[in-house]
Amino acid sequence: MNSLKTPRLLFAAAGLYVVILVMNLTGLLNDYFLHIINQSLIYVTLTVSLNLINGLTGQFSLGHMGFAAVGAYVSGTITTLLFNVKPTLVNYPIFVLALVIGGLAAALVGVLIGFPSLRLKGDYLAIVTLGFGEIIRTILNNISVVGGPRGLLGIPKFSNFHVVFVVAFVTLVVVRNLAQSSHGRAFLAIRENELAAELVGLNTTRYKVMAFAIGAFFAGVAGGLLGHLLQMAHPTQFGFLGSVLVLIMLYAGGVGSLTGSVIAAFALTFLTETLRMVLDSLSDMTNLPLGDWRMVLYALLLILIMLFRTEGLMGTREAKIVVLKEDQL
Amino acid sequence: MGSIFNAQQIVNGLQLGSIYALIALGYTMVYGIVRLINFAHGDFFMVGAYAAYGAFFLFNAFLGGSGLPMAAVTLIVAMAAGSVVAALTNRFAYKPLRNKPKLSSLITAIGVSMLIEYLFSALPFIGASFRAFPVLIEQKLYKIGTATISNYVVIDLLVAATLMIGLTFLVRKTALGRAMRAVSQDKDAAKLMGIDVERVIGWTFLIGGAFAGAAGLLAGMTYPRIFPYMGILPGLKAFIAAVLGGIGNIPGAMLGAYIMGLAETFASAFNSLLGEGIAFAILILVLLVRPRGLLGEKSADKI
Amino acid sequence: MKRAFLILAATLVAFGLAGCGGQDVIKIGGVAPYTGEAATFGVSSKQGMELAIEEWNAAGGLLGKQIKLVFADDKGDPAEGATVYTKLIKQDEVVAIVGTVMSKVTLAGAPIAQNAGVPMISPTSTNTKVTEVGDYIFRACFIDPFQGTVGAKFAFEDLGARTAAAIFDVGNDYTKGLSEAFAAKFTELGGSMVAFEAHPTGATDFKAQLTKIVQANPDVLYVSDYYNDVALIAKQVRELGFTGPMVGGDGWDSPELTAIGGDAVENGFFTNHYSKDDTRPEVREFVAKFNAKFGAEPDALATLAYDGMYLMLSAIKNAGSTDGVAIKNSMKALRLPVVSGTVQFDENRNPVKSAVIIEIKGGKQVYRTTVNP
Amino acid sequence: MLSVKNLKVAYGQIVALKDVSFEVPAGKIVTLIGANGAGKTTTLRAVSGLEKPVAGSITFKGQEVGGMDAHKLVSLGIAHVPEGRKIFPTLTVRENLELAGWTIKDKAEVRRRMDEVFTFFPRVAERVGQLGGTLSGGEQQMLAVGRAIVTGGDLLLLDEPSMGLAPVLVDEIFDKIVAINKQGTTVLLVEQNAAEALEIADFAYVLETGYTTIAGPADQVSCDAKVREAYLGV
Amino acid sequence: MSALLSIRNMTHYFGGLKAVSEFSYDIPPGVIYGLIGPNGSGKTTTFNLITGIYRPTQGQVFLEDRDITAQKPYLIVRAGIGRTFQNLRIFGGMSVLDNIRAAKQYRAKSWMLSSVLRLPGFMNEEKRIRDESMALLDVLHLADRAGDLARNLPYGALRRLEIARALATEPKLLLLDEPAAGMNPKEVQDLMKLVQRVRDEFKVTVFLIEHHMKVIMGICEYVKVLDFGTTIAEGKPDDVGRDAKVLEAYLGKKGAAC
Repeated sequence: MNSLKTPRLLFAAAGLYVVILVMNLTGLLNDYFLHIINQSLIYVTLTVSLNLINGLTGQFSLGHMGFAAVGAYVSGTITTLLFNVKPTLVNYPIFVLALVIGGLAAALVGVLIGFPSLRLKGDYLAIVTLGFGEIIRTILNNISVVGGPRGLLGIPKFSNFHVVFVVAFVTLVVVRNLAQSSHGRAFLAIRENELAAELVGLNTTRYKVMAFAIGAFFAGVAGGLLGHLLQMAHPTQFGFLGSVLVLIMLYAGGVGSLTGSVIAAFALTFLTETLRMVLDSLSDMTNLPLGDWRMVLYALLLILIMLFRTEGLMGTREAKIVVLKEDQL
Repeated sequence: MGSIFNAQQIVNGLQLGSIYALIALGYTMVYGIVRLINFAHGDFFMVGAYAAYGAFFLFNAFLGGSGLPMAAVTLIVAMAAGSVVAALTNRFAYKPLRNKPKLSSLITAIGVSMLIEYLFSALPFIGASFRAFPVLIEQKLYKIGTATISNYVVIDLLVAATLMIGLTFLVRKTALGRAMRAVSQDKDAAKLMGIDVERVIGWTFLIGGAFAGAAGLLAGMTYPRIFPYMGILPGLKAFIAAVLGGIGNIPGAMLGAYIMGLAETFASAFNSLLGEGIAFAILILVLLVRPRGLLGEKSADKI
Repeated sequence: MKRAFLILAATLVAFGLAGCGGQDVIKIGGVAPYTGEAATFGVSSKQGMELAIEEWNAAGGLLGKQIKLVFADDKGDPAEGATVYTKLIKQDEVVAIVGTVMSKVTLAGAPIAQNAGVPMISPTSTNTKVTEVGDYIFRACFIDPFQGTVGAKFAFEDLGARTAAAIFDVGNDYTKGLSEAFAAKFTELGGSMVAFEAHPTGATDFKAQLTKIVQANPDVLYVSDYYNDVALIAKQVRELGFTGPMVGGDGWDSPELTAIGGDAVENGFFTNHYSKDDTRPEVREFVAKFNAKFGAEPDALATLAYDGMYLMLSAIKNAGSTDGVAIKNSMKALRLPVVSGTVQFDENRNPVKSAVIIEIKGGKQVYRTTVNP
Repeated sequence: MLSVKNLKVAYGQIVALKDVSFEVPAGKIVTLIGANGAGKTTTLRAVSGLEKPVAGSITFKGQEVGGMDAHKLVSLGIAHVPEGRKIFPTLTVRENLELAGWTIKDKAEVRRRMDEVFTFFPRVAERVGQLGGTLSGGEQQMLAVGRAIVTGGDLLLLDEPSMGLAPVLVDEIFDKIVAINKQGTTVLLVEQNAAEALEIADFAYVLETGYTTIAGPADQVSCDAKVREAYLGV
Repeated sequence: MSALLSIRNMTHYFGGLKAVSEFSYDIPPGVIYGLIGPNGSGKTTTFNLITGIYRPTQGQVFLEDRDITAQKPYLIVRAGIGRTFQNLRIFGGMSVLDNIRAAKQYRAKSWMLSSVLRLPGFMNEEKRIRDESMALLDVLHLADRAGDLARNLPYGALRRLEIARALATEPKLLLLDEPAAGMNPKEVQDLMKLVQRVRDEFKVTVFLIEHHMKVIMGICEYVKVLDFGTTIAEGKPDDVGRDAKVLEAYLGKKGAAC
């Protein structure tokens, strides 16, 4: 239990949490800023969980948002139903339980999607995961109990900075602890050379499916958080473009680097908003419709990152704080 | 209510498949030669449609006229526009990353796709709104048996077939085609034959872009509504078609595209609520049985 | 690390920068999808809002101050919608919001406005749930069931149809809602639905479904899509040999409908808020001004966004204050002739207004009849 | 004709060639021998432009060519038969040969050279319509050399032409190499089959893990005790 | 039967090409067994057939009389066969130590959850794996590079690392695919000693593919010579070294005479 003696990551996270909270309470950071932070944190959860599948285990997945959809719908349905029966039935423990159930449901789907990964590699796997994501969307569109194309509405608002922060932190710690353990080395070995991994006695099938299941679990929880933040879930939110955004964050941060995932989730979420503010201000000053060019700049910046920092912002490096020392093992 | 597999539905599926095929070919050629899923390829299709649109009004203003000659001129412009954008993309976004990990190019491709879409959407003279594509050729309908066929169907099928035959000829019979096949099989060996691999890659993008541009014109004519995001969905479908056929394989892309067109048509006719889902399910099943697509070859991994 | 700090600093400056701005203007938030696949609707909506504000500012502004539209792009995405609603309310401190277009996005934004006590009106979100979010939430359009019901009555009674088919976008609650309401009413009236087909969002080829529909040989086809899809559906269904009438909803209202659809949309009818032939001054002025400013006829989205803005500004004016509660109450009490009819809100903050049926004839929208709710 | 000095080549972090120097005089056969992984293939790849040297110089006909693109070196006169032959498997034998004439403007000249190949390797002529991938190992090797003949050039680089071939075929290939050399083409031969290579070479260099260690006339090298022990196992 | 590994009538086709043809042989426990033959003579294919990467067209493989033909590779490894590769297949993006630990993972008993929670049982096991791995690296002279990324190691060290990794799976039979490839004479000498030491210390049987005559002759107790998928000679190294067919196939006619 040495790790508990020097939980640097925990201290850092707690510090960040307190700083943000204090800044918000004293009005230094308004709720808009806090909202962007919440959103970033949900993306941290999504990106870190995708990192387990894609970055650490090397299984290219284009359907990560599909897992989030399952989580959002399952947990959202649970809380909404209870809420409709009697609002007081829903409290934080129930909400957390619903999130976990949503995550487990997503994990189950993750196992299903993990199986093709046994036979398919690279681009072929990507296309199948993409297909799965789209199938999930089609199914959601057709289940009227969860609103069909109207979306699942009236989800009680339970997500807030505290929950979102804790979930992002837990996801990071779990994936980090897993990555820096004997099991993590099995994931990495599969990424590095699947055949060799098999030939050091690793049941690669089991590990690949596990990677999908665990990654999907946290994506499902993230989806649940998003649903309880927006108070709704809609099939279109979880389509291909959503999955692509998470993938972009993963690669912009550096595949395999958890630090990179965290940084990129924040950086890209803030980038869209910063561009919005800057361009709006400039438009006001110049009277030109510069706001229209926001996403053009965003795309351009993304391309430039990939051209000039091909390995992503962090490459495969980790911040010291994320690395467990050998004696902490 | 007749069976879903009737003549009309087959015609519908073939028409859809023809447009997918033209896009899928570019995907597959580029993949075959640089192993890159060019996510921006669907946007070349969109650019082609807009170029044809612009060309029509430009030529109409200066020269007047419509009908076949005009259609031919716009076809050339659409193909040229698709080519140019594809070549520029290759030169400035993909070439610098050629020897870098493949997935960084993929993310760049996504960025390029976003850039083209948002750029078109932001440009004041293009804008995000739907535009009505002009009538290049008057529509005529022919009744054959129980099916109704419009001359657009005939044009779509013919143009697609002509281009596909042309491409097959180019790839099979010309020096450039030989070089393209050689480069896709072994870049080093191709270099040792004195082939400038980068130039061949450039040509591949040009040709792939031209095909997407042509598809853009056909789609504009057949479904006369264009907008900057029109390439996303057909691009995705065509990509899937290419994978279905075995990505990197030219006949495979054509086969995949027609299967995709027909599958979508029959699936929609069978149960329109689940139509898309069924098409994806078919794709997944096919890939599970044939992990490298229908005509894809198993690459012999040296161990 | 240094670089990260610089970036952070730049971000903070940017946020600070945008927060500044004098209090000599009244800020109204405007939200619509300006990029992304629904961008075309956002463009129209923004035009409508801009025109209304320009008119008011030219006429001396509001409460003695100029009005400033703080527009934000929601990309047609609920998450983005929640972000921009928060931004408008917390960062820009707007007094009211007009927006947004798609119900799914409005539903993510409305709770934020409700909690903050900022009144908002959605021009075009037809989902019944939108205004159920709370008493600060209004809308300027019909709710889903109404138009479908009116369409069915018209098809059964005026067109004499006894069999009908419907096609809708499986991923769009507006079109699905209209079609379902149509089907329900049409069957209730004694007609029968011979086909009820869906198509995926963003499809361009509808022939598989339309072939099925044509083979079922309905008297009338109900097409609840937006104009761009309607035009393509019309072209394709005519190509497949269907000659009967088509009926739809206010999504049809756009000059592009006939531009794209050509002859195919003839013998088409749709329910709308008003007719451009209407001689009411609100309509005549609006159409003329819109044409002058943007060089095109307004579509339904532009009209409703214009009306939404107009209603909101009028409510603020009547309230004589920018206080949320006052505006909300003033809004509830409003009874105002605007372009889409004389609007008055019911207890659910939905507008009570009559619908008109428009016919497409000779490439023009022609007034056919008025249906009261 | 070719002079390589202090050549250093690295694949990412791994340095494959540390310090390689050798000379190939015009008209001669020079062989580089060494174990698997010694850097023989990398040396040839650097000479033909497939790898960019980190340091050192490669001069061909008095011109510095280190780092030049491979396709340009073909026009300058370097023909490289790569390891494993690298026949284009889905191209026919004819197409494989036609491709080799890529840099030659005069197509009649290409046909002339192809005929030359057909007379030189009658087996290749028999297989002209077949796909490259369906040829046997020996036939592929002949085709690969045939392609180099069509490419033309004054310097022929051969990478393990004997690999995987039956002894009879090995002899045949080596005879052909000698014949090509007799017609005036300089040959740089890389072989694991040191015995055969030393048999036909004029000069030999021994490559050990990225360094050229032993050099000299082939018969001298082949009688070097260390070489015999290390590579011939006797 | 006393053989550790028995191969019975093994035949394998690639497309139409016969890569391995009706092999049958036994490897007794404790020996260093060598398989030589020119490139392309089917040596690596044999290894791939033994380790379950390829499914033989015909024939069987027994490990200690247990039929392991065409089992999943990881099960074959668990049954007691470890191997190295001709073209190195190192986990390049992982540290040297992690390469070894990954190979020890399949024997670990901790659940994923206990590794996430870092429970004492997991920590103890991690420590044990780490200690064992370090000990192994020590034997292979790699301990000082334990923390380095494997891909940054020099070539000779990578070869050793792969052997270490194979040993980490605690095999009864160790398959070495051209371990001396790319090594200089000094390294080859060291390797030969290493292989013998490994056999003695780890009590493994070694089955070795080599190109290098010297390695085969120097350390193998039994040699089998392949050419074009068939065996042309076998026996004690000295006998094989004098076999005319071997000299011709392997050294060439003239080479034999020099």
